[in-house]
Order: sequence, then structure tokens, then C-alpha cells
Amino acid sequence: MTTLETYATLAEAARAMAGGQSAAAYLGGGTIVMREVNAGTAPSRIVRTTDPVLSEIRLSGDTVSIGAGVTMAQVLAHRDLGFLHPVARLIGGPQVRNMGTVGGNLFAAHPYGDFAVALIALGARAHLVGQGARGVEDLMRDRSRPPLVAAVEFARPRQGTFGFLKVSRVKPKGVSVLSIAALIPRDGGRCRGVRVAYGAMGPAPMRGAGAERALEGQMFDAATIARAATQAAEGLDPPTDALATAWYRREVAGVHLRRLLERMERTP
Amino acid sequence: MKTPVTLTLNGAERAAFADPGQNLLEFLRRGVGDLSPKYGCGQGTCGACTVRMNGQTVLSCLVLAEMAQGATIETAAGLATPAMHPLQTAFMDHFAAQCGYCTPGMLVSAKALLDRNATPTRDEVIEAISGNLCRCTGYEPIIAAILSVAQGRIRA
Amino acid sequence: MALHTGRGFAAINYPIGMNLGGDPSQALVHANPDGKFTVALSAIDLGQGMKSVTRQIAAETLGVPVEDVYVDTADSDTGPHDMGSFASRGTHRMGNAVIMAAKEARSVMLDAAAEELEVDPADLVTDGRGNIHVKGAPSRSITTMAAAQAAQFKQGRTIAGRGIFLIPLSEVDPDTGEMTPVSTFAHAAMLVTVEVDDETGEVTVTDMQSAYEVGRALNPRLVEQQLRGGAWMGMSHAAWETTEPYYPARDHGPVDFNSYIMPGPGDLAPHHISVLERPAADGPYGGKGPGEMCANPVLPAVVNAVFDAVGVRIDELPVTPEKVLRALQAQGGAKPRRRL
Amino acid sequence: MTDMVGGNMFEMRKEFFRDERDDNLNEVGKPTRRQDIPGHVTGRSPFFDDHLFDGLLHMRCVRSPHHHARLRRIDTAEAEKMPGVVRILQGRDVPRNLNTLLSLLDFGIDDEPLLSDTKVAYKGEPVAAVIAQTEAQARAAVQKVRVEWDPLPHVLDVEEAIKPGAPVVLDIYPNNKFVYHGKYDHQKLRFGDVEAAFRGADHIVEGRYQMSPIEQAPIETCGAIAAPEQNDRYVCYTSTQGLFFSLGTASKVLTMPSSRLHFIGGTVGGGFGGKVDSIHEPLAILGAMLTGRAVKYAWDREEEMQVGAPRGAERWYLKDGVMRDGRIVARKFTGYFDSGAYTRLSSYAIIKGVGHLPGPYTIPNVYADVYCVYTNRTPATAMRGFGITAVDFAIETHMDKVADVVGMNPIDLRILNAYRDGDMKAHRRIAKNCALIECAQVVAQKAGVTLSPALAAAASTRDGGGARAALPAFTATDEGGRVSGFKSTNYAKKGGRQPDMPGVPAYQSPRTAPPTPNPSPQGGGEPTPPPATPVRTGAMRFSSLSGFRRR
Repeated sequence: MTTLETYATLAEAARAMAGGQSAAAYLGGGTIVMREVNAGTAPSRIVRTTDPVLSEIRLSGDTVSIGAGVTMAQVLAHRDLGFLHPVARLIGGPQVRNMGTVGGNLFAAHPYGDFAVALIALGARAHLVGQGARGVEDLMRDRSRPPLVAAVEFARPRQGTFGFLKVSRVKPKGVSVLSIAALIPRDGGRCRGVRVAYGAMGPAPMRGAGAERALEGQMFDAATIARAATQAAEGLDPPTDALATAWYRREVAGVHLRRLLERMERTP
Repeated sequence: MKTPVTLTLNGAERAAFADPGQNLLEFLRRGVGDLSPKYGCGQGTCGACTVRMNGQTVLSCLVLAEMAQGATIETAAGLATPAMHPLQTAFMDHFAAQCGYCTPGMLVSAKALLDRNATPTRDEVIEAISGNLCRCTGYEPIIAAILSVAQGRIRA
Repeated sequence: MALHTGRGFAAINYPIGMNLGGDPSQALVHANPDGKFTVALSAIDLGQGMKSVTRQIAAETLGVPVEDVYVDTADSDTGPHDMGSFASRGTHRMGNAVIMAAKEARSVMLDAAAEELEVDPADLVTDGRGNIHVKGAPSRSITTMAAAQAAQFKQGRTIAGRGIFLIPLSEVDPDTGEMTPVSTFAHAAMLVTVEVDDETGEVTVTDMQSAYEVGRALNPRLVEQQLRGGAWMGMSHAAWETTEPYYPARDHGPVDFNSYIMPGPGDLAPHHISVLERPAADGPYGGKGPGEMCANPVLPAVVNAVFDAVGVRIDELPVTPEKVLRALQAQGGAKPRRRL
Repeated sequence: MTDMVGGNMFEMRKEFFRDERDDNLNEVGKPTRRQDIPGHVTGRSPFFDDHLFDGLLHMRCVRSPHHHARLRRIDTAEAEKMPGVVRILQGRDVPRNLNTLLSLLDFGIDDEPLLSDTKVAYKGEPVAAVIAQTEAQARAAVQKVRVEWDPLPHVLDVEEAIKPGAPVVLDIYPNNKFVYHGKYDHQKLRFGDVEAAFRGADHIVEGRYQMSPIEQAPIETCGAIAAPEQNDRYVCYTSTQGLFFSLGTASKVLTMPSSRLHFIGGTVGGGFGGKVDSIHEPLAILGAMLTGRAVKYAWDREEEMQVGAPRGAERWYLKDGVMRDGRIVARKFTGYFDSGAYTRLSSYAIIKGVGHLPGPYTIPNVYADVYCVYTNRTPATAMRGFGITAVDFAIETHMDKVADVVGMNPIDLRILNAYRDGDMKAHRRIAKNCALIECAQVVAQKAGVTLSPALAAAASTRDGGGARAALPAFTATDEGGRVSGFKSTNYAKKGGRQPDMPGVPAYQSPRTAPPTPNPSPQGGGEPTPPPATPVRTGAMRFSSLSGFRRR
């Protein structure tokens, strides 16, 4: 039967996760773990912490640090995180945004995890409890035994260099057919340090190598955008689910990437 | 092992024992007997179990009952005092309920919206109820009812 | 990218009541000593408004205000037999049973009133506001409450009534299909406007213009509830819903409301509804039953509108973006028809 | 009355059929508030699950992971030892473990167990029911029930299922097809001679249409709570759409007199057809009988969506013979209902669908063969528009194709072919109380669609009947799909009493007579039909649909 273990600090919680005779699930906002508890598929041990560090949002210079326990609603309420509001606003409905956390979104299975898509495009690093830091992108490669994340950290994008798009069948609240986040820094009109990330286009949120190559070092114009669109699906391995087939996702990835980039190009 | 949980429900202190892994929805319904939040999915996808916890709307099926210890909970059952809340009157006047099963959760979300935004736009109303599914009405009468309160156009 | 607008039309009729009949409904009506009435049914209200519409029907027939009637349903110890709430039978079958029961109760009430007023019951009428008076002489009047009290405590009458409605079973000829399916039909016509994105195959319903013929609209707002919600469901059937996205394969079957999709409040199209009333000869006060048919015209109307917009026909529901995109590619792009 | 809601117009078009109505009634026609709305907005409306019982037990089912399989054995030993487990039910615990929903009307033969004990025919079919103190404990114990399966070949497509050599879903049915009237493996509709009419038509228009399976998706999932009541009775709070339907089903499968059952419902969180099947009530009551405690059995959302019976898929083939001017002279249907693994209500819906053909149009030659097909899918059941929604989708999409072929405005085409008062319908009854034309005209006017002057002036009350009231001089019939070895039962002999109906109310216009005479009980609500065609064989009772018993 399910038992809840509450710890004062993240470190203790991490030790409890590692130790203990049986497997444990870490309870953040509850939107993932509680669904499993209700379905009877969660481990019997539920671990949580009341560590205040988890709900901190810190901005120092150009560096943004968001605690893993920060909810989508808290992101939306933070004036200095305006560039992330279009992302957080498209995650779940109001109730889910009041509960779901930045840390939880990193480990939400398909079709969830759109906030992680944005973090990958932003080049975010995750601070792991007692394990240093790892790129969020790298963290996505194996989510089977997730480490405890304390916070995510990234450089605040320059005005107009970050864009996000989510395609869903139900409005205003629906899960992803696909989502795209793009960071397009420009240097003398040319795209430098481009990062494009996709959601629902692979087993987990991932980079879009084809699009990045097409954009990197190029002028940010219609021709470049068109080229990026044609290479958008390269290296992607989209799943088939109740909403769409892999074929459809691959087919429209370029269309939606183009629409996102055109929007960003129009509004510098 | 059962865990004692004390919380403030619609202004009154209530206590009961929670089963291991029991969610707040079942605790409120079977533990303390507030039957206004409804089970619709247990997955966090329908909104029928919506309550306010410390002022914020949450899906009570996704809250572990033990974590509501000491919390302030508001449900649809607490809306009438006993006079009907304007939202309740508007839902009645606009025929904004058919089977009535999604209505309590819908009202909690609507109340939370109006508490932070007295004059929402149609789009803001749509956003506010987007986490509450209705299978009967097609939403339009619900949107109209909420807007009518926002615009102070309640027919007595 | 190009958005193409198209309009599609469909018209339908719908059989009211359980096919072939053989589906009885019963009702009991009785008065309290103060002239307030209880209607006991075993019928089910699953949102369609059974309690409310039978309440209005009972009040109309009894000749009392609707506030003086309460409909109690459904308890098998007190509510008499009814087949159930399906096949658009509720209003039609149960409405008639309630009328029959209320007529009987009304006649006892008038007998009691007549005895108090010392007149012939045949000369009495109700004003629908709680009074019974002599036809043409409103001054010679008695309240329903006084009549009920007299019946109960002076005259020893039971102001009560029993009702049943049954359309006996029809035969079906195995060789020709000759049968009497139902006694009346409701009707609808629907014109839907859609926008089709020819790069993604996404279809957006932007407007619905409808006319529904429902027999007498026993309560126009209850009718509107059915038509508005039902048309939304029709739109949902047309382009969103299915338990088997890859029918006949059973893979990827939805298990929650994120994978079983329906239009959200942000997907709504304005729906302009006109209601026509052609009373049904055997319907309660001419009523039919709008609940089931209201979704039906939307499905084909959406499919026809997509054809009108881009020239592709999606003959397998639901009309998903993928089906539209595949059809567009097979056709070599959008070929707008614009016939409407 | 006109009302604008968020740009959504609602208007009553009182000018139509005005002389057929008295609009001055006291309560009828008034926009009175719902009686149940105060309960709904306060959260006090009592749904089935809103009744508290001390020590309520929870039931969860063990379900088949296979589309089709034989059950070798069920081992509950480990599950019995799980915490909180009170009892585990199997098929042998059900007094009468075989039922079909409409057997209460003597319609259909019993073909579905409550808890399967020999074979499963669809993924998710229940084979055991665990009763435990909490739902979580019941879920955990379900995982510990060991079932040994022998998977069998399965079939999921209706047209695959009726091919020779297809896997047999239920061996009591021939070639996975329901038997109608003990005579044919499908329901026929024959009116005139479509083949002859096709030869004389200017155009032939054909189409294939596939309706998807759909979940009723009420926000309240389907369920029941049963408990021992005083005086040796059982109370059952239920979400059923048919109180006595479920009571009768429970009484039958539990072999318990109805007097010992007390059903309470009537306030249901949406149904849309999905709460007719009466699956939860008998199992919940059986649980209460065997544990002496209150037992709740309800689907979770995943079960509601994948185990709960959907609106069945239907496949329709249509073929029209059309003249240059848009008149449809012949229409032929071949339909396949995907009933899933058991009958439930599909066989019945087909009769409803056939009676509806060819849609709201007067077509002189109509033909239909409609099959109720068994596949290894979740059984289908009723949903809003049952038996009609899918074929209307087919008909109205097809009408659009016809309009395209003859180059006609789609609304004009509908009105040109629309049925009118007095027309003979394909099921051989006279049309009355029609209003399709008026609905089409109102929509055309609102949408600014210009109709041809003649059709803009058409009316349902005019130009019907006469020659259009006549039965076809000749109707082509056939013995296709004849089966042998089955005989029909007879509903009429089994309590099909036809009582006279004193005081059956019929609306009477104060000004003019109603459009048609009141239905006579015997007439089943429509005027007595003209004499049947010579080819008509002896009429079979509706219940003969119920098919058959082995000789």
C-alpha cells in the first residue's frame, strides 16, 4: 500500500529515493505520480520534500534559475519570465498549471513535456541533487531512472530570439500533436547558436538537427526559413498515437516550423 | 495505515482519517462527506473534481489527501451562503447545466476566475473553464452565464 | 499556406420513440391535502430534462401552476414501470402517460370542487393560477387548495391518477421489411461553414445555421439546450471523436480525455438555431423529442463542407487532419468547389 | 422568442404550421427553469455515487488481455491472500450467467456471460471480479489473479468476419451474422425494383461510408452501489438509463424476484446511450449478496472508454439511380453493423435503421440488405441517434455527391426529393406530419442560398400523396441469405398483451383538425396501411427478430 515520506531537505529526499528496500516515486505537483497512484501503478513509497529551495526563481544578470518545484502558474505570474509565458500558458488547463511543476515536466511521458522542449531550445542545464549539472537535452535521452532535479538554469534569451509553438487538436487546452521551440540568436543579421527543439516528435523532447543546420550561420530570411522547413523532420522519430500517426507528424513538422520562424522573423 | 487529516472545508474545520494513497477527492467525499466534487476520470483530464486549495484551483483527484493537512479547501457546496451565489443564479437562468455532473467543478473554476478578474473577456472565460469538460451543453450557455455575472447582468 | 472556406448542407428526419413500439411508460399523480401535486415516475433524467418537461406537462393538464407540481424520479418502490430514457421516447411516451394520469387526478379535483360549489363539474374550469371557477363566472370560484382539503378531509376522495402509454408492438416482414417503426418524426436541416488548412489538413468549423422541427417545443429553453449541445456533439463526432483511431485495428485506443478528444470551449462555432413546431398527432401537447436527432445533420454537413472547400471527400469519420491531408496530396492540392 | 447568446441566435419560427397549434397554453411552451437546476448548482443532486455506506466495499474486474481466447484456468489463490480482499467472484457464482439485454422483450437469445468462464471474445472481457475494502486494494488484487489463456485467431473487420473460414466469434450464430426472423442472415427491405430502375436512370451514383466507433463519454462513468436492505431485500443505487430495464436484468441473472430489489436512480451524470447495458447492477448486487456488505462497482475512465460499449462502427454502401433533373428513382443499401463480440442492442438498431431508409425522401424503388456482424471487438450498444446517425451520415454525404453529379444546388436536390404528407414510404406506411422541406427552406433563407422558385415555394403539406401514395405495382423479392435450422420465438404469445388505451391523449387543434387522424392502438400510431403486396409472405412478429432457438 502507498506510504508518503516527507523530508525537510532535497538531500534527504534524494537519499530516501536511493535507499529504502523498495522503489520510490518522487512526488512533485502530483499530476504524474497521483494519476499512477489512482491507477494502482505507482511504487508503494511516495517521497516528497518541503525544501523551500525548490520553489525559488532567481535571476542574476543574464542567468535564469527556476526551482524544480516551481509551478506553471508561478512561471506565468513572474513578470521577468515573459518569454516563457506562451509556453506555460499552453500546458494543461488552469488546475494543472496550478499543480504541474517545471521539474515534473522534464519527466512527463509523451505527449506531455512541452516545457522541457522550451528548456532544451534555451540550452538549459538541470542541477541534479548531489550529481552536479547536466544538460536538459542530455537528461531526456534516458528518463527511465530519473535523478532528482533541484533547478534548471539557462541564459535569458535576447528579446525576439526565442519562439514557441504548440499544435493541439483541442482548444484552448489540448495535448501536443507536436510542439516546437526555437532559439535564433542573430549576429549581424546571421543566425548564430541556433537551437531548435521538438516535442511529440520522438520518444522524448529532442533537438532538430536538420533545421538547426539549415539556419546556422545563415541570414534569417524567407529562403533560409524555407530551407529549414524542408529539413525540419530530419533525424526525428515521431510516435503514432491516438491523435496522429508518425507520418502526419513528420509531414507537418516543416509546415509548423516554417510558421513559427516566419512569426519570429516578422516580429524581431 | 490510516492517517488523520484536519483541514478547513468551506470555513469549517473538518477532520477524518485518510487511507494510504487516498486522494483528496475521495477524502472529501467519503471522509468528510462533501459530495459536491465529482469523480470523472481520476486522471486529471476532466475537471469534475475541481476544488480550491489555499485559494488555487486544483484537481482533487491528483492531490494526496495527506498533503491537504491544514489546508483551506473551498468546494461548490460552499458557494451558497445559503443565498445562491450570483454564479449559481446565472447558471440557473442561462440553462448552463443539463446533467449537472460537471457543474460543481465548473462553478469552482468560474468563481476562481471572477475572484481574480471581475470583468473577464470571453476568451478569458474560455481559458478559465478549459480544464473542466462538459459533455451536454456545448459550453456556450456556461460561457454566457459566467460573462453575465462579470457584466453584472444577472436576471433575478 | 492557404485557408479555404466551404459550406456544406444536410437534412435529416428522426423517428421518435422506441422503434416498433411495445415500450410502455407509466405515471402516477397524486395531490397533497393542500393541493400540491407529486408525480411519481421511474423515468430517468440524464440531463435531457425529463423531470422538468413532465412537470410542465402535469401542471398544464391539471390546470395548476408549475410550482405546485413536483416530479419524483426514479425509485422502483414508488415509480411505476417505464422502459427507460432512450430512443427519444422519454418526452413522447412518458409525457403521454403523465397527461393520462393528470387528467384522472384533475377530474377528481373538479368533482371535489363541484361538490363544494354545488355546481356541475362539467361547468368548471381552472385558471392555471391555483383557482377553479365556474365557466364564465370567475367569482364562483374555489382554490385548488380548498378543493384538495375538502376532498381529503370532508368528501373522502383521492385526488390521484394513473397513466400509461403504449404503442403496441409492430410486426416486421422478413421479406419486404414492412413495419410500423414509429408514429412520428422530427426534422432538421443544417448548413455548416468550415475553414480547411491545405498545408496541415486542419478543419475548423466557423459557423452553423440550423432549423429543427421538434413538434411543439414544450419548453423552448430545454429544446435549445438539446440542440446547442447536440450540434456540438455532432461537430465532435464529425471531426474529433473515436474510440478506435485506426479502425478496424484496435491500436492506440484512447484511455483519457487527452487522447479521446472533443471540441473545447475554444473550438466553438456560432450556431444560429431556428425552431419549427409541427405538433405530432400523438405527442404530448404535440411534442416530439429533439434530444437524439440534433447531432445527426452536423456529421454529413461538415464532410460536405470540406468537399466544398477543397474538393476532397472524407467518407470515413472522423475527418482528421491526416485524412484531409492525405486526400489533398492524392488530389494534387486543393480544388475548391464553392457550390453553396 | 429570440435570444442572442454569444452571437448564437435562437429563434422560434411560429409562422410555420401555426394553424396546427394552440400557442396559448399556461405552462407548455414556457421557458420554465429546470426543476433539478438548484440541486445541480449547489452540488446536492444525488448521483448514484453520492450515497455513503459504512464499510463500502469496492469491486474491480479481471479482464482479458486477448481479443479472443479460451480460458484454461483461473487461479485466485494469491489474490485471495492480498490485503483487504473480501471475495473474488467468478462465472460459477452468477446464478444465471448468460444474458442478452433485450431478452426482457424476448428479443435475441442469451449470448453474453456476466463473467466469462470458458472463452473471451473481446479484449477487456471480464472473467473475475475482486471485492476488497478499498479500490486500491481491489486493483492490487486484480493484478494477482493468474489466468491461463489459449489465444484464438480473431477478426476485427465486419467484412472479414463474414468471409468463409473467418474466426468464429460466437458459435451460436452462422458466419458471425445475427439471424432475423429465424429466416435470413440479414434484415431485408424491398420496395419496388431497384435493378430495373437503375437501368432506366440517367446517372448511377455509388459510395462507401464508414462510421467510427464512438464513446458516449458521460462525465459520470457508469456504475452502481448495492447494499443489503432491511427485510431481506437489496437496494441498488444506479446510473442506469432504464431503471426497470436494469432491475429486470438483475432479477433475471440473479434469479431473484423483483420484489426483493429496490432500485434508485433517476439523477444521472449524462448517458447518451452508454448506461443502458445493465452490467454493473447485477454484479454489485451479487457482491452484496455474497458479502453481506455494500458493494460499489463502477468503471474508471479507461474502462469507460475501452471496455464500455461504444456506438458501434457501421459500414454502408449506397447506390442511387438518378435522373438528369435530380429525381432519385432508385436507392440500394448494403449495411454492416459492427456488433462487436455480443449482441447487446445492435440487432435491434438495424431494424430501426431499416425502417428509416431511404432517409427523408420519397424514392419509388428502395432496396436494403443490412447485416448485424459479430467481431472480436468491445460489444457495441446504444448511443444518441442509435441506428440512425451513421446511415444519415451516409445518406446525406451521398446526397451531396448526387447533387454534384447532376450539377444541382444541394438544398434544391433535398427539397425536390423530400417526402411530403401522404407519400408512401419504403416500409409501406403513409408519411405524415412532414417538415423537411420547411427546415431546408429556413436554412437556405438564413444562409442566403437562392433556391429555384418552384422549390422555394414547395411545402410538406402540398403535392404529396396521390400517385406518390401508391405501393409499387411490383416488388422484386428474393431468398438471399436464407438460413435453416433456426426458428423464431413469438413475443405476442408471451405477454405481449395489447391493452385498449383509454384516454390516450392526442393533441387537437382548436381551429383545424390535426394533420392526420390520431393513432389507433392497433395501428401502432400510423394509419392502417394499404393492402400489402402479393409477394408478402406471412408476417413475422417483431420478436422473431429475437431470433431463434436451436431446433
